[in-house]
Amino acid sequence: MDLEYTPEQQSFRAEARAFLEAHVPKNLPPLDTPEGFPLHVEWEQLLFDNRWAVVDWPEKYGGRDCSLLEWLIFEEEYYRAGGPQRATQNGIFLLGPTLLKFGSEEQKDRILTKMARAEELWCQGWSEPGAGSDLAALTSRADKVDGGFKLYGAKTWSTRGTFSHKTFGLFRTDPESERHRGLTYFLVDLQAEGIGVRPINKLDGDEGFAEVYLDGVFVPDRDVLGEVGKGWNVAMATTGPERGLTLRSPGRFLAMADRLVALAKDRPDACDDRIRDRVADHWMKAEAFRQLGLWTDRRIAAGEDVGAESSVMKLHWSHLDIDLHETALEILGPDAESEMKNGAWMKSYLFGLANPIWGGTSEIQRNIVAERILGLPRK
Amino acid sequence: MDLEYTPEQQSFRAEARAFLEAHVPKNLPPLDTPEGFPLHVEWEQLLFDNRWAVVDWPEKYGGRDCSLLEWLIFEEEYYRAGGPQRATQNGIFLLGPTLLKFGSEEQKDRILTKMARAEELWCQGWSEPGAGSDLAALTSRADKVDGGFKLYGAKTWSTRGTFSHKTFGLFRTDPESERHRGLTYFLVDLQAEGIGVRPINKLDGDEGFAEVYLDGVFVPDRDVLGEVGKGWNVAMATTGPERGLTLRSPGRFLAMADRLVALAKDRPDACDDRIRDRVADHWMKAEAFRQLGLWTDRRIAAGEDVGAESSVMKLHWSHLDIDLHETALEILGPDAESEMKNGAWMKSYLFGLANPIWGGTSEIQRNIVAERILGLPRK
Amino acid sequence: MRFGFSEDQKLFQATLAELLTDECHHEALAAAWETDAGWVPGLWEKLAAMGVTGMSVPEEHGGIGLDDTDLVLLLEEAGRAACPEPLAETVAIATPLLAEVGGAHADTWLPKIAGGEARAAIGLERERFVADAAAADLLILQRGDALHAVPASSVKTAARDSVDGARRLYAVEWTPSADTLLADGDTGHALGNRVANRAALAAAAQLVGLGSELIRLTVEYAKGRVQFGQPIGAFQAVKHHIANAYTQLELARPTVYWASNSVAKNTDSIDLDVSTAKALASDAAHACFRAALQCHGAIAYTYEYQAHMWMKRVLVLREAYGSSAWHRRRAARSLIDG
Amino acid sequence: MRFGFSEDQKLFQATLAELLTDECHHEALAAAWETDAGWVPGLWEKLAAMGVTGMSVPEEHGGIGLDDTDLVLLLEEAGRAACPEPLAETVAIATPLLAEVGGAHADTWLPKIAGGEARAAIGLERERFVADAAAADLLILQRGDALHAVPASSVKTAARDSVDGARRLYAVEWTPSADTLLADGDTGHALGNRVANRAALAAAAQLVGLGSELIRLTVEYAKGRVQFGQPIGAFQAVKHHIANAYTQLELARPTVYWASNSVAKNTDSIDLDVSTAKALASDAAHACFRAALQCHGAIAYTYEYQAHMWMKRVLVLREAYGSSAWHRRRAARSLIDG
Repeated sequence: MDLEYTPEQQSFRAEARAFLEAHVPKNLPPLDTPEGFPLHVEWEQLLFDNRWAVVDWPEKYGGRDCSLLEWLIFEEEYYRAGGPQRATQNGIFLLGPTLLKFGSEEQKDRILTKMARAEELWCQGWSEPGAGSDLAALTSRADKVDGGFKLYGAKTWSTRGTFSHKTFGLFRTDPESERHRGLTYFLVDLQAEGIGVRPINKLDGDEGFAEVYLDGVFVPDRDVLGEVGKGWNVAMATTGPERGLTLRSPGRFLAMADRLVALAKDRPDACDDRIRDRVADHWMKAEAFRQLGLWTDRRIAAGEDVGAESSVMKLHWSHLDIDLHETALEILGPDAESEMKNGAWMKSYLFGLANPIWGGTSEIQRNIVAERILGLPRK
Repeated sequence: MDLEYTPEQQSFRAEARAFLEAHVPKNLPPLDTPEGFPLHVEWEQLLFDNRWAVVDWPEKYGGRDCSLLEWLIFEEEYYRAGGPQRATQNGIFLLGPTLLKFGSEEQKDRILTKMARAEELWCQGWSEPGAGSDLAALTSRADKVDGGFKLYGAKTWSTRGTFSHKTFGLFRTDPESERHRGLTYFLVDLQAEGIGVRPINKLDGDEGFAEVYLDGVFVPDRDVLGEVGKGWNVAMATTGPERGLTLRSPGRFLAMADRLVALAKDRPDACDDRIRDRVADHWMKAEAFRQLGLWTDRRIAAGEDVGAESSVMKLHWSHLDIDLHETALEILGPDAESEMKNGAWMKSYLFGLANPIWGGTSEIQRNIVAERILGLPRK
Repeated sequence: MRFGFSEDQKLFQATLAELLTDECHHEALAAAWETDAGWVPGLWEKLAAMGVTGMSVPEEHGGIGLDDTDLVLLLEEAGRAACPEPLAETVAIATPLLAEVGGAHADTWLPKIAGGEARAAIGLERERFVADAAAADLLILQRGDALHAVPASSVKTAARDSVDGARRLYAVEWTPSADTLLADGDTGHALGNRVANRAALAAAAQLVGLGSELIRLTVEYAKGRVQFGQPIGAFQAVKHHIANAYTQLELARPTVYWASNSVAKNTDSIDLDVSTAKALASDAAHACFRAALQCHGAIAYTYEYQAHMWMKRVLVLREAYGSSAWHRRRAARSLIDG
Repeated sequence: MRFGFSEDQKLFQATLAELLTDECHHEALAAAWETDAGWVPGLWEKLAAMGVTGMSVPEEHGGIGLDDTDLVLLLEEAGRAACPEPLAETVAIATPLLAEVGGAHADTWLPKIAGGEARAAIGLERERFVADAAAADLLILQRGDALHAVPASSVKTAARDSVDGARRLYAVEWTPSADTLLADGDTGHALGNRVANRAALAAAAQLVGLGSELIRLTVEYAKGRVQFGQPIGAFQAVKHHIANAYTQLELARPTVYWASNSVAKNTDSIDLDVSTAKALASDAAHACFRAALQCHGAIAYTYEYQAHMWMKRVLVLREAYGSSAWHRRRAARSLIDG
């Protein structure tokens, strides 16, 4: 057990810190607003130009070939410096790793760099109005035509769909198939003919989601990811063992816990022993997630199968984040209600309330923990 | 809305208080021990002799024909005075009301008074080793013979079975039947030939349970309660709408909350704002249960169907009781561990930990609330 | 001892419920979010016509002269509809105070309130901003121990955001004067405590209504939404979320009714009873909010569906007039130190 | 940065696990409840033969001289087996202290500990009674800032009950003397804090083991127990209870390993790291205890089945050497006031 960072790791951290402290933009309007979005994209481009956008990607796509551990360090520094939410995140964290694993060289060359420098923004197209937790119930279909497919159906909860250029998702290519079979993973241009995009306001009032309608949208063969009919496997293997850490990095919650501690220091009169107990509890749980990240990094390095433990992590931070915000709201008392600006606790609370829903609800995660890790019977 | 007790109710309370303050025995050894049991029985007999054993029963069986409201008052006073756990409780609260509703005059005359004066002690015989939450899965059977039945099988978790004279429970009289059908409700003498009783130590080490084995035990026809083959209905209708209140009366938790407040007053140094917050929370929840009791009393009087709401009550007090004890243990700190005498918080905590299990687990209660009250689908 | 409501009280509740179903349905509420005042156009006049605005106004000032036990079921209905009108502030808080103080302010304002011509806003010391301060006619404002009745025309307001889109919050600038004074000194202090208790009770009653509606919506949704080949309401996890929230709510409910009597009669236990009601109702409504969001999934997280308006009302009312922590703190003082 | 254990460390853990499976199974444990010392006869000698008792004893005193990071997995195994021997007290608390202080006490006791001829009991100021005080050979006792090494022969003990039937608690009467003194003043204070941290860490490690075993037992039971025509482990409510407890436990686990390094190296963050570990492990093990009891139903509530022995050990260790609330209070001071 050696818990000192190496000189190389320390200098990587120092370099990241220096860049971020100098450049992180302050007081951006919310990402999911017409004012805020272009400013966030600008910031992504600055990150890319300085090779901080996708540190763990290959150099040829704008990355630094960093290890998972270095990525964890970068994330700590990013949120420590108050870096804004990543406009590119559904591309670089969800589709990016899948492309790196399943994409052809042509696809990777064509897509990844543009994705990383926020030139092409991607939104996910997983859920459908009738298929949420039960993703395999999806009914959107793709009919084979000459040189490609024609796509029909509706996708929903596409985060930042109204601001994105492209989407990715599963469509049923075998009309006879059921559930997980006969699905294909498509990359779809949102400018294509036959696309309709309708914004959906999320809890804080911003246009965070979109519903995407597809009425005979042509997608060329080259935009199939992986094999036709094997889309489910591609989607499930999306990110590999580090998914638990990359979905939301520990650094994000460490920074949040530090902000909470600062708030408590700032308002001692509002912090009785009960609040102090909770602040300490949340801070410890953020720190525990950091340590679990480093622990998991070594397990991955040792070749252990830690895939299902991403559910443990998601359960942990989903609820930690909400609890932490509820403590902050308690400290703020009647002041909280009127703080709806970006970065304010109330606004960020509303954002976090979606944690136990998106990316697999907490109920689904608990099933995964019980069935895949602990071996309890599925039915 | 009139929240003053009437002069009659006030004088009933005063009379009960005077008797209890003068006579409640202090520092009894635990009920479920050979030393403690006879002393508890002695107390029951004193209660009976003064007509305080079963205040809501008809006078001819030793009661006072009290209303539910007066019974609630009596219970408040009983626990306020520090009255010990009732040795007769599985008789007077579980079987008693069933007998009053379904029993023949002969059965009532023969059984109730002896039950109330602790001359005959009753334990329940519901669960079987293979039928706990799923009571309808029971397999113990009763074969018809001349003048009665012969009973075979095993019953378990019979509270105070080793100290009891009689038991009551369901047996399968129709061998072809399944689940809820073909069951009959029997009253069984534990001295009868063919009975075996094995004590089971509960969490605090006392012999709180027994397993009862029946190998051809003869039960005469007169000890069938209700109709042959209709035992499930008899058992389910056991106590009617007031069951939610009689299973555990609000007075019990009010007294417990007051004890907790006294403990907090006694140890101010151990009570920071977090503990004080919890003490207040528990006290409020006990008070809420008291108010819900009075509210429910009026709803019953108005003929409303409140049967399934006993599940709301059981969920409430089951967890309140445990939370309240955990707060007490926190106040006591390292002192708690070694307090294993009757009445000590640690001992009483271990006792309360069974709340979410017996009498229908909390999971079963939540199903009942969801399905019977809220109308969510059963399957 | 008779802890229940009369047939008349229940009838009035049912009548108001019907009006709100017709006039304050969720489309009307969504539209109110877009208005200047955050109110439903025409609704106040209908409430006045039904006698709601005059309920607590003494008969000599043109009202019906009923008390807090009569109001509590109506406030619960207002909560159930997430009704954005300042009903609690006007009928349950300002009116009883004016009636109790009497004098010129009562003579001026009470007939107007009974007639539906005046709405009140409330600004207690502990609250940071005043809801509806710009569109209300009368402001009840507290400074130190003094309570004042201030006409809207003599205050300056500056708008503030609120998480609840139907709630118009303002910072208020005002100058106390002999003309505006209702009470000060010991009387002001005692009345201030009573106003605070009334305000907390009114919030608690609305929270019970809000929680009930969130449970109802969630049950309906869980019965209809099919995933994995069955209604999601058949999954134990969904059932148990809802059952737990419902259990909390059903325990909070009687404490709110009980406290309405304590406030009406100004009993010795008023503080403890109101704190119990507000603490339990705040926590229960919040549990209903969380269960509703979780069991609906993404749809409740959007403006496509009405639940979010109820959830945001819960967020503001659970904090208003003392959070559950504040009320437990007050109760702890009375229980442990008292 | 390499946050993991070596192959040697894991091998030692596996070897100890095997010994405890053979020698400290639940029947042996139930029998230990009935013995005077509450120990498993012969087990200590086998631990000594395996080198466990000498693990932390410096080589010059006949041990292997390993540190807290080497011990932590062994303590976790001791917890998993609910092992009633004073392994933590002797190997993880008393030995490092004696080795650090050195001198005559170290010369006397360390070779005996390495050889399995001496067991230690620990009595810190904050604890009320001393476990194993009568049957241990050496007592490490604290008075104010001073730490003493007191031979069992010179103390008087009076037995006390414990909820844990394998735990022999005593009130201890003793007289500090120059002969027994290990350290006092600033040195004693600093060492006392280090001892308290080691003790809390040792309890945390055992709690992780206890929690793991309770989860394992519960999963096994839930797979086998059939009700309503299916294994109860197929019900979502049961699955989610266990999954929640497991999640807490898996978050506590790395904090215990991390804190073992902080204690071994006496890092700047030792207090915060140990408090994090003890608070999270206490709460997680308690969650495992509650889930185990609830998912087993009545059987876990009895002496017919082994779980109760694990549950009671959780109850005492979550309180020992600072409850989670105590440790959060310490952490809050360092985070907010520090």
